[in-house]
Amino acid sequence: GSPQDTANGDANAPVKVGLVYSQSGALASYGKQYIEGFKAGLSYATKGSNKVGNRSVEVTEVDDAGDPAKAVSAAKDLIGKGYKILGGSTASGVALQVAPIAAQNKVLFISGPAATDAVTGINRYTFRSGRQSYQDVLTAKSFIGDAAGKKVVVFGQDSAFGKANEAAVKAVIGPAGATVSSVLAPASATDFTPFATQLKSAKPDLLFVAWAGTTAPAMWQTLDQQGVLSSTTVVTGLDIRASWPTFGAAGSKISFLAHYFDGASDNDAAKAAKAAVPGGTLDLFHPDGFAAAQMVVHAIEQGDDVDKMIKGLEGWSFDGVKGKMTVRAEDHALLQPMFQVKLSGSGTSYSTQLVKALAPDECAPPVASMKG
Amino acid sequence: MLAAHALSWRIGEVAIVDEVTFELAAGEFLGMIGPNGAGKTSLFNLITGVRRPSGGRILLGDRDVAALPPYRRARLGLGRTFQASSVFGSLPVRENVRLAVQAYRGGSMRLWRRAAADREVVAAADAALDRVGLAHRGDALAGTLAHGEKRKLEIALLLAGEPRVLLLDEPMAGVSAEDVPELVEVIRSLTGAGRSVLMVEHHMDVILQLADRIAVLHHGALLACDTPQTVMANPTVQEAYLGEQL
Amino acid sequence: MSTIVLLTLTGLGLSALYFLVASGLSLVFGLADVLNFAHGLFLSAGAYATWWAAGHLPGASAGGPGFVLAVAFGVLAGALVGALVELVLIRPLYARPIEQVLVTVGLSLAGVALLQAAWGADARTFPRPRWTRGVTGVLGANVPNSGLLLVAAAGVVLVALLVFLRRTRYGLVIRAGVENREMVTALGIDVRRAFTLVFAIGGAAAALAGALGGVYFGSVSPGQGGSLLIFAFIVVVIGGMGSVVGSAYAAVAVGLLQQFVNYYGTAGAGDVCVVALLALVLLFRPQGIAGKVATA
Amino acid sequence: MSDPVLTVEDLSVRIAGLHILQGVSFTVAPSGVTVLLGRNGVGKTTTLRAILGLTPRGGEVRGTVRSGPRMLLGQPTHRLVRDGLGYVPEDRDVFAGLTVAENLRLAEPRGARPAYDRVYELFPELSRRGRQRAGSLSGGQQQMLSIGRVLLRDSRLLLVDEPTKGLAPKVVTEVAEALERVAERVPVLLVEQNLAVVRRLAADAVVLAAGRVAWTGSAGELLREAELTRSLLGVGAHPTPGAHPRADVHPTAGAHPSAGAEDEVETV
Amino acid sequence: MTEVSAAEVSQSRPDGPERVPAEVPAELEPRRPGRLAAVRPWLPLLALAAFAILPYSTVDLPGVFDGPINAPGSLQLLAICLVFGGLAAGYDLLYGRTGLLSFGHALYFAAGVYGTDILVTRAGLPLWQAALFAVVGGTVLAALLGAVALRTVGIAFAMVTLAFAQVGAILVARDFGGLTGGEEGLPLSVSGLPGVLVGVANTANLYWLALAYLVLVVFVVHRVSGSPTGRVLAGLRDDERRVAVLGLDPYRFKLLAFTLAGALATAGGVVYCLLVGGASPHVTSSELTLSLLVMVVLGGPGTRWGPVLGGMLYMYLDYRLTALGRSSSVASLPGVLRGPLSQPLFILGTLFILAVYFFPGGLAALSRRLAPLRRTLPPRLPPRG
Ligand SMILES: Nc1ncnc2c1ncn2[C@@H]1O[C@H](COP(=O)(O)OP(=O)(O)OP(=O)(O)O)[C@@H](O)[C@H]1O
Ligand SMILES: Nc1ncnc2c1ncn2[C@@H]1O[C@H](COP(=O)(O)OP(=O)(O)OP(=O)(O)O)[C@@H](O)[C@H]1O
Ligand SMILES: [Mg+2]
Ligand SMILES: [Mg+2]
Repeated sequence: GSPQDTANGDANAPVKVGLVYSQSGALASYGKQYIEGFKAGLSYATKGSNKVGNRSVEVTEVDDAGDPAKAVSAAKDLIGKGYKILGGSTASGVALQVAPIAAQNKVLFISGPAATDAVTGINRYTFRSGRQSYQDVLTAKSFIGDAAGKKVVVFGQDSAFGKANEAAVKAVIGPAGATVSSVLAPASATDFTPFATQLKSAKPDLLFVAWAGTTAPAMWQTLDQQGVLSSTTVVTGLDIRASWPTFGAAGSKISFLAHYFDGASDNDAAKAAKAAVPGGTLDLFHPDGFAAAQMVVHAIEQGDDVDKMIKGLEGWSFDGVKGKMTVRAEDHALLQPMFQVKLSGSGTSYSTQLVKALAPDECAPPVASMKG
Repeated sequence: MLAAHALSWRIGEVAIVDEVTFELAAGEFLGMIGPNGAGKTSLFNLITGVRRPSGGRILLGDRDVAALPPYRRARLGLGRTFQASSVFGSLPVRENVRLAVQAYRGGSMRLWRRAAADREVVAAADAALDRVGLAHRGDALAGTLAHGEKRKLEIALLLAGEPRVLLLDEPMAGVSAEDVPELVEVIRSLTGAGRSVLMVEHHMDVILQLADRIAVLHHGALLACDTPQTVMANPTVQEAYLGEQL
Repeated sequence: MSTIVLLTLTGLGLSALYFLVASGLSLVFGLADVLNFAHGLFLSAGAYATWWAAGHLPGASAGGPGFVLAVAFGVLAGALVGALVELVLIRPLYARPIEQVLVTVGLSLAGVALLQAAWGADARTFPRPRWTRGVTGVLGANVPNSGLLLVAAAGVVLVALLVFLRRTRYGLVIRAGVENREMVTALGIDVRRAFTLVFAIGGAAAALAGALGGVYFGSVSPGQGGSLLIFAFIVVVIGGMGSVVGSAYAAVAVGLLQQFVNYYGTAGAGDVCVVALLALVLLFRPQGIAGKVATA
Repeated sequence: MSDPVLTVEDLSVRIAGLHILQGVSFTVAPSGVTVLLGRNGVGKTTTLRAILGLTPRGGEVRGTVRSGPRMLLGQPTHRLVRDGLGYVPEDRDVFAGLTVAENLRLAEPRGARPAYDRVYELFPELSRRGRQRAGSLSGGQQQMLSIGRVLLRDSRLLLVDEPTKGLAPKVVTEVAEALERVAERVPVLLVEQNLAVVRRLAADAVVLAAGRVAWTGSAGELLREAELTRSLLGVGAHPTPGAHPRADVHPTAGAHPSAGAEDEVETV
Repeated sequence: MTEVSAAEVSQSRPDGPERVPAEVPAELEPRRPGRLAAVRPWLPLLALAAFAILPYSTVDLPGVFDGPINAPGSLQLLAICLVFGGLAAGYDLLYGRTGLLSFGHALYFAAGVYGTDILVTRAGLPLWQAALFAVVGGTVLAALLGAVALRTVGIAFAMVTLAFAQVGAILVARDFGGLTGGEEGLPLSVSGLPGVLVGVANTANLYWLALAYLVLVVFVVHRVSGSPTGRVLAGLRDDERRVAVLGLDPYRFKLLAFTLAGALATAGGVVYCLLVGGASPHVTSSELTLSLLVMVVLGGPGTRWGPVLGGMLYMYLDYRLTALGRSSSVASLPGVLRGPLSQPLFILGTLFILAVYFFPGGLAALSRRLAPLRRTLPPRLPPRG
């Protein structure tokens, strides 16, 4: 028989949701937070029943090991088995390649922690449950107040991630009257002295650092040793808790923008999440999973028709772990609060202090056109 | 056919091959003897292009080949035996010879033809194997042959190429006593039809049977190059090479 | 001026790191004839052992002289892993060189995964004595002390290896064993021991690189060894396989080239230049700078 | 007759599915030279290597090899050598990348004085070429080095595989003389194709044919009886005038052509 | 020139008598008579037919696939296995047949993947044109880089190819002109594709495409290995200098093999790009080349079916082991075991080591190694009476 005749509109049939994310590989710890958040969120949104109406929600998890090819195969497998709702994508590359599959086969796809701006507006079947780079950059901009006449330098990896941040800064801070330049280092660089020297001689008013990966500690240490951190305002995104000690002495000299950290919010959702996740401490990507589950439940409530799910999600506002979140109808961007933070402490114990929470519209990305 | 003019090979100050000049006429069989370390193998290496000479000329026919890579020289009709381990060890004996035949006859750059279907190559290879008495070992992997058998295979490879000039570096080495006369005949049959042979051999019997002239290499230089009788009578040769008889 | 000094000295620090990784690799490669893809694993093993020791070993600590003990523990662990790998995996395959390489490939895959299973995929902060976190002023440049430490360590390792290979009987046995292991045993020498020793030394050198690299990077992660390995390979090939001195020259060339091109050229050009250097060297001197097998 | 220094009983070797030795038994006398003869490929080298524990991987060795009460099979090669077994391999196997001096140094016995004077007296060439890489030696020079290095150590038995292969007549004589002097002190099991050398050195002979022992007895007798020589060794089977590999044909020094000194060993 | 070239150095390494002779190319070996002699020539065709009708089979193999064989997920997995089977067979032309150890073969595969993707997605070409240009481009690239790299031999050659592939990886990661999408990769735009290749419902078509690719590679490799040129390649694998002395230029033949293998890999890249609907930098990684080597060795270098089997098995495990890591049987193990077993790469690496150990010659040699065992077993019909 044909593989696609499995799902029918039975009002009591379970709803199958497939999550394709990184259980192994480089982003495994992001994936772990995501799934913990998802489970907490599902329980919260269904009031502990894991049911929408009479229909139970069956979640299938598949590991993509960070490899888009594996994710695509998994997505095809799930779609073939009649799944109408997919979620996950820890890595940007995975999100970008699964999104077209979702559109081709007309299923709903709710992208996870992948931060790439390109997912926003990629097609009408794709939504996101996390933040995007633009929102990071807008938060960074909030550190300098009036940007006019200021000199902003972006330091990032010479990679899609670094370049996306560079582009976002140019698009967001540039028009506000600042001059933006950038220093990009190869992702494989092991010594950062040349770059630190360049940054120092550039004398920026704001240095925005977009760095991910295992070389971050060496990079921060070098910036500190060469006196970059003490000569200007340095802003960067706050990563997961486990990475905090890697900032070392540099940590207290950096202004952080945060997608999320434990204690950034204190609403019902946050409390529920905190109670549900193992260890009782929330981290960077718990809210993404939580929001994904909320969106999934909301979608299911619209019925079996994917078009109706899309209609129902577009423009929908809800209270997530971070606070009020809104799915922007035009491009499916997820508008959400962002945070300014200070990191203090030493050795292995660090703590964060919330400096300022930015309202969702203060860091709303420019509207992208819907591509497909 | 083959000629060397003032051919030299130096390593630093030392001349391993020292201004060697000789000529090998068409159809001639030149034996070469000399103490261990005299430079015989080195001379072969120069002639076949494995090494670059420090000076001198090498003429094949009337063409100076000193600057050509080994395979070009081989194509011009220069064949050589190597030590036993330089057969294609992981290929069956038969394939070894077929490869040599095919290399000689051309048509190796044919990707889309069935090699085994080329009857001429197969027949020529079988004939060459037969000639050295290895036909019964055709299916064995060349690498598993005993020392003496590899020697014979070497010669079969050479025969396959039907070269005009043959360089044999101690072809009898390791061949068991019984097979020596047979192999001598094979080598004898290589000459004629205008083919020339230059053979290094420590075994005087074989040299004396086969060679028209004998060249004696000593400390890299040509000590003598003459008829066997004259050379054997040369006191320096006696003293430096033959020594006292067992 | 101070920029040049800074780039040169930090470049040398990088070179020293490359050399530490490459020296063990080159030794094993040149002498035991095994292209050891698991070398990165040795490195990570050393780094994790040091990291573990600084936290758990009595007497060892992150600061002061206790740290020396932690590093010593790491180096010992590296040597042990190297010796074990030789004993268990390489030795039974000694007549099958390609298979030896393959086993190390398998090991590099499995080993990294094992480290990941044990300590997670994320980077861990590495314990660092206070001094190594500071900088020393040289002609107006702030040179990181960890880089200077690497240079010193590399110098010591270079001299020690040379003495070992050129002056000891073991060195001789190893060089001979590479060529014809059977014949060495036929001379009454237990060649297997010498090969285990080479792997142990290679493992120790890699572990030292891992420990000091941890100090230099400030963190340790399972994949760290692997990412350094590719440059180490390049250094080994440029330097001439099996030549420790060659590796030293090549490491200096690669480190400085990378550092200066990264500063004066566009980012990432440093890596491309290094590969270009490799291609050039191989085309014009296929045996590498000091290239002769088994010449120490 | 005194006890043999080596007893081989029912030695069978199987390599890659081939039954190369099929129950070989012989003894080596406690003094003088015992020669192992046979055509190409009968398994002479295989026998020596089996005694030394050098049978290739996957090869299967059965039988017993004893020296007095000591069982030799199954012991690691290096232990056998330290206990007094010296080996000169067929293809010389000098360490091409090492210098001559280093090659010798490697063979020095531990805990005993190496007998350099003995070696240099036999092969003065070696003392002159100490710094040359062994791979660049000519074939004959390599053979000298290969023999020289086992003499550095005092052995109880030498296993020597075709030592005169590829040597100039003059050197063949020298090597034969050297071996003769060595044999005065140490028993030698010699594989040799050169019948002149055999005649000069050997007391006892063992002839292999098709993986079995075809004949054992006195070497002199073997070579004296033309019929025996012909049937066992095939020598003279095809009487080609002048091709008789016989020692007394002038001016032959070697009765048998011998294997080549090979440029391939050389690596510069 | 008194310097010795690396070629001579590497060849002069004494191969002790212990060297295990490499596999004889099946094509050059005489046919062995046997019980199956009459059927044997038809076996590949039977297998092909069986594979071709798989998409019509609803058989469920629990544990082997999640769901029936004709489910899109199963077909997708099978198709990926087929592509890598073909890729490994093509790589074996270099490694197993010619003895060239290239560590940069992934580059040509990646050229196929990215070439097709960029031409379709960025340049808007129709698929057939994009595929054609990609294959031609990949072939030319292989010819050019091969021409340089083949000036070296042995490990140096392996390193130069690795370095070239590394430059390829750097170029892809740097995302010049936004062509490749850097580490995020480039999803394939489906607007330029024929409808039959789009959508999960059409996975069977992609499967057949992959099967066709595998058949093509096996056929080409088989044909070439059995040709006069193949004979020369086999000779090169043994002793390059000896080939030169026979009067053949080794360089030309090696370059031919390198270019041909590169072309086959590029074609594989085209199919793979369609199969996974895009390109990601995973395909440029040196790990991919290493795993190609693993596949070939796992299967049996220089044999006709070994590399194919090796490639398929490797990819199958690579995909399925992620599932094993989460299975309940693993989850119930004590922590010491659970940690490693939940890492697919750990299992794969360990399996590979074990395979190298216990199955030298790879899967292809398995039946031969089992032969003595079979002989010792009593025949099924004891001739008693
Ligand atoms: N690369 C080299 N470096 C130094 N000396 C060398 C080199 N190659 C050869 N020799 C020396 O040159 C001399 C000639 O060597 P060659 O191999 O040509 O001798 P041969 O006449 O073939 O001897 P044999 O009869 O023993 O084979 C020898 O003394 C050898 O040591
Ligand atoms: N590793 C191996 N694999 C397969 N066959 C082998 C192997 N080693 C030796 N043989 C076979 O064993 C037989 C005996 O070989 P061996 O070298 O012992 O002969 P030999 O008497 O020393 O001959 P020669 O006089 O040529 O040196 C030969 O037929 C050879 O092909
Ligand atoms: Mg010679
Ligand atoms: Mg022998």
